[in-house]
Amino acid sequence: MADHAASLVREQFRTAEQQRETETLGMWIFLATEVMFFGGLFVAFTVYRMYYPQAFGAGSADMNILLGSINTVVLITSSFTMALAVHSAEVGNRRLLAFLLVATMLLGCVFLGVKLTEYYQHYLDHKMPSVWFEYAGPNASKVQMFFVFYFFMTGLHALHMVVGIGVLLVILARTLARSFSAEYYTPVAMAGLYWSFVDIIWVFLFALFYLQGLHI
Amino acid sequence: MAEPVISTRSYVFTYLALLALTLITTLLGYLPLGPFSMVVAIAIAAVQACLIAGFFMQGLYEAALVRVVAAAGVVWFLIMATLILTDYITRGWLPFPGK
Amino acid sequence: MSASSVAAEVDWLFWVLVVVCGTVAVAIACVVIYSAIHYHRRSENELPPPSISNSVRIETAWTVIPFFLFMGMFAWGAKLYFDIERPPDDALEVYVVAKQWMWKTQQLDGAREINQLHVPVGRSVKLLMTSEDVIHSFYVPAFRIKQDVLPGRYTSIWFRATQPGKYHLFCAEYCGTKHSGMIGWIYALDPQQYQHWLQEGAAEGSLASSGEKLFHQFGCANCHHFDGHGRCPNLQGLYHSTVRLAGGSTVLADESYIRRKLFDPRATTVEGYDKNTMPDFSHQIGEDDVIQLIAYIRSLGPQPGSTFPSSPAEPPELYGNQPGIAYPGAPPLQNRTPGIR
Amino acid sequence: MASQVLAQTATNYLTDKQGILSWLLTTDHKRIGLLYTASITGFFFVGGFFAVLMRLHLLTPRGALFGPETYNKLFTMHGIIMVWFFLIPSIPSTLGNFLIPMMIGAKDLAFPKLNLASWYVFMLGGLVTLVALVRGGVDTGWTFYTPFSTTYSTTYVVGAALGIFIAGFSSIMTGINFIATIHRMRAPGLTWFRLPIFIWSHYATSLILVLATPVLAITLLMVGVERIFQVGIFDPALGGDPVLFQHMFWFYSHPAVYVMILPAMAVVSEIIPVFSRRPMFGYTAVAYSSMAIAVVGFLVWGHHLFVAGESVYSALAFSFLSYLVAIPSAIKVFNWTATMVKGSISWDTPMLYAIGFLGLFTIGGMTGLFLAALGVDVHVTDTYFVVAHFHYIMVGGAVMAYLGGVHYWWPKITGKMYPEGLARLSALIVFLGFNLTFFPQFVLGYLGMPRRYAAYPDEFQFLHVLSTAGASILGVGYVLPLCYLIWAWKYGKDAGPNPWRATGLEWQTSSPPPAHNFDVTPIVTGPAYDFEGMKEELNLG
Repeated sequence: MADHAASLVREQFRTAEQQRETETLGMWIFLATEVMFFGGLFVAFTVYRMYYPQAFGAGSADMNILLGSINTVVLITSSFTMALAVHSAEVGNRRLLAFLLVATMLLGCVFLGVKLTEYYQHYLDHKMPSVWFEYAGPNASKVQMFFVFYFFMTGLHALHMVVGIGVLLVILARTLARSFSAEYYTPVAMAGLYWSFVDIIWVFLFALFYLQGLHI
Repeated sequence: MAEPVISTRSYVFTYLALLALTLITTLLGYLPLGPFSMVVAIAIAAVQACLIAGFFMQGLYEAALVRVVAAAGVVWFLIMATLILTDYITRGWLPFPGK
Repeated sequence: MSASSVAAEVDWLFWVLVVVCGTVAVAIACVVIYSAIHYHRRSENELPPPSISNSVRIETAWTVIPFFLFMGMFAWGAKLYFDIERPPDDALEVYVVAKQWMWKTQQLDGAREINQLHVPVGRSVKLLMTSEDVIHSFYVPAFRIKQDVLPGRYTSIWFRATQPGKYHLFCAEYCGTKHSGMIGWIYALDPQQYQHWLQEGAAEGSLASSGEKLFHQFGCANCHHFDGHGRCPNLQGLYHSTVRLAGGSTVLADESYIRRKLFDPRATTVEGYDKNTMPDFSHQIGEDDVIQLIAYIRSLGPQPGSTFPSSPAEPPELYGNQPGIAYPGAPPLQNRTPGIR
Repeated sequence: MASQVLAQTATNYLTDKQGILSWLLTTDHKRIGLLYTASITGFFFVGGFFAVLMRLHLLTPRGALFGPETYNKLFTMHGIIMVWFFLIPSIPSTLGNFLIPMMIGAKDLAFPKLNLASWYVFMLGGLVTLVALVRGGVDTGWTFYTPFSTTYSTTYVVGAALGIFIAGFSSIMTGINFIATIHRMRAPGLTWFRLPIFIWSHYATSLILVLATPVLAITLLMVGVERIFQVGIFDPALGGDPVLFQHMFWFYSHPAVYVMILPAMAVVSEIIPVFSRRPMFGYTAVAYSSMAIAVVGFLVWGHHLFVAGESVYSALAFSFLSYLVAIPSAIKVFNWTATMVKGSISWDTPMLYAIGFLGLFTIGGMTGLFLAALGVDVHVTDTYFVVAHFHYIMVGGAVMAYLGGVHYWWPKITGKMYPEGLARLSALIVFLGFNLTFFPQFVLGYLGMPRRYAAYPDEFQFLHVLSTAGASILGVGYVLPLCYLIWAWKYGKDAGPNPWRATGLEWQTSSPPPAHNFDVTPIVTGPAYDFEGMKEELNLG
């Protein structure tokens, strides 16, 4: 078993522990860059939200809170299953790991399905900027701007979800190929970090887009 | 084989807390809090984010350096947000168009 | 002799900076060149005797001394900036509309010019500027002033020419193909010559009279009656008054506000009036027209300090709490408390 | 510094494996460094060619060669290529890539495959940008200001922005790699305060790459979305604010200047102690000042917006912060100077470049103080004064240091010495040509010549002619090293492991180094720039 672990230490590292710590650190730095990536959009959104509170409130009132909160629960659940997947990798339970990875991916697909349903509903409501946008009330161009940010940010988030599902597919394949053990499961942990991070982004998107128009 | 740092129980509690917070923030959204509705929603989202990062992502159990990295991401985002918003908030403090 | 009231001080600061920085730079250069020559390596095996390579005292000195020097530069630069940015109250007002690739200037008394501007020497001139397309920048090197001209909002800058003459006007923000052709002249004339020049140009009619024509042409007069009985507010006395909006907040009726009412009328609603009455003119009206209409509304009687339509008077400083001027159509922030500046 | 000197091994990283695939699929940081070197050299001469055309065009007031459309595309493409495809990757991706693992006693970077991927991503970004260029070019200026870029320009804005967007990921990959490597891969005994300043500066650089580049990516993405879908994000006609774009753009692009200059400072901090045979004066202060520049450098971007329509109070804050960031730069200059005093100073080419850097960077930095002074900035911003200022930093600073570094480490990289006389001559030519090119531009700016003008009033012609004359000299100064360095690789004298008698782990191994840098992991017992060991060596000799 020890030989197996040693063979998994790449040549630039001295020990398996050094390798694991370095890879974890690299992943967290990457997530920090993602914070700044989404951060730019959050700042722009905040500036316009500050200037056009009524218009952005009016746009928010068009959100489907039921689907939005269902999606939040779905994504939090997927994060939970992902965390358990990492846990089962830690204890070396390969069957449970595979099962939880599949569950996580399925929840991710449910999320994307619900999201697409919402997009389709917005399309039918003529609330899709540049494709079909009509708004009769005041401040139409600012309401449109709300929807530009809505589609931009949730779209970018959905893209991250798609990438995440792709990553999990690879992890699943490697799990089934018996690549991971209690000694070496760093890729599972890395995928888990990414997946949970995407969940964090959604929690904020939910707060920004869905919750601001409920009392209007 | 190292013992996992976080027990399944902790994961379950974290999960339940996250679900509870989602319910609370949704219900609070119906209250007419004015400008505070955004503040409350973001504050609850931040708590949720901390729970996910701390437990699901094991951030609380990693080396201090990892926590510094995570904090740096947030701090730099706040730098950007604060200094940009400073411009927008102080516009018009001088009574001449465009100042 | 400098060409504008601020130019002399800008040059002063500039040359003081040249002297201060130059002295330090020359000192560094001397030390480097002296060391390079005097301590030049004589043989390949030479190794200098160890000497101090660390001194908290020295490090502190060359951290703290530059800091105070820099703070001096900062303070002087900032003071000057406020002088450049804050126009005096008695300034002659000129409207500037920039478009690819020309400058259109209009004075209240009528003269409308392309790529040139005639101003009297010794009188402060305040420019209120906007762009019809991309960002431009109004730059008169001899006056040491520059201000970007943005689409969708007004920006302002001022100067007081001190020497008669002909000065370059440049566009300093890259604006497309003929950016380098977007240049013109500022003519600073003796007051008498300026009066003479004004009379020559007066045939065009004042800006306000053009605005009055537009006021009728666009049908504004159908609703905005001057007896106060129209469906819309009486615009007499509007300019620079404080307007009470539906919802309880207030806004100063300056150029930005009037422009916003034309381009995005539903962003704000005057208290007691229907928000859907005012049509949106954004697709029918150019920035030139807006300026003429503003001039007309001004001519109806500026009454600083009065409140519009009618309520307890509030001082115009309240304007300072309106961030909305940053945007066309930006509504004021809801119920902001005054006094946080 | 290190406890042992390695025996010469039979093969080195250049001869270890043969064939084109062994280069294209390499994960060796040294080979990837060379791949980057070849790429950015290509981009440098493409960008330089545009610069030459611009300078020739500006010989006459009406413009000698092109219409304004072409001129606008030239300065845009010059800026885009020089900033994103030469200056940003220049020192970190070439010398940094080559040296960081060697300086910290590691076999490679933490993520070698990511390193290779970053080169491919960089090349893809460059390719996309070049395609946009060949298909008709871009005329927005490298700053992509809205609404011109989103609504009014009719050129290939999206293509160029996409290329930069892609190349940005290579910056991020490099940054992540460096940070993880410097934290986790140091040799036993190599504590933070035993690290060469080169490592400190590259750590600071990586911090900026990682935290700023994503903001550029998202900003360009927003421009792309606004342009493709014609929706409102920055467009004032749809409620947007073009100044917000400028904030977000400069949140990246101002720190990006420090991405260019911090590695240059890194190189100079290695050269000056070695060629003065003195430990770095004020090592701790210099190390911390790198970090201070990286952090405070994030707080000053608003000084690009003093006349752009930001609030006066915001301008006030940014002016103050801009003065703060000047302090650590000043500390570095003073410490470099103090290092030279009472040293044993050689006049070898790397030192000549370092001294040139010192002078030009000082001028560039000090003119930054002019631009940070609000009242003066109003006059000189968006004029040739700014053009001269940032060229003193980026060309006078970063490129001089890059050339100095290339000469300094060329014996290590190739195992061969370059011709010293020719190299000194070209260093002199670069210095003189540079000053003749750009010093007149300070004067032009003060006199009011706006930048990005395809034609200009007659009274500016004399200074423009001087500048063009300087540019032709500068061009010669850049072509010469290209020729003799390549020549030296084949025909130069063998350099030996440590021709400069330098300290530092990279000199403890053979030249060129073996594929894994060190046969035995070195153990570090003393501080950087320790010349005491040389004394024993000399006594023995």
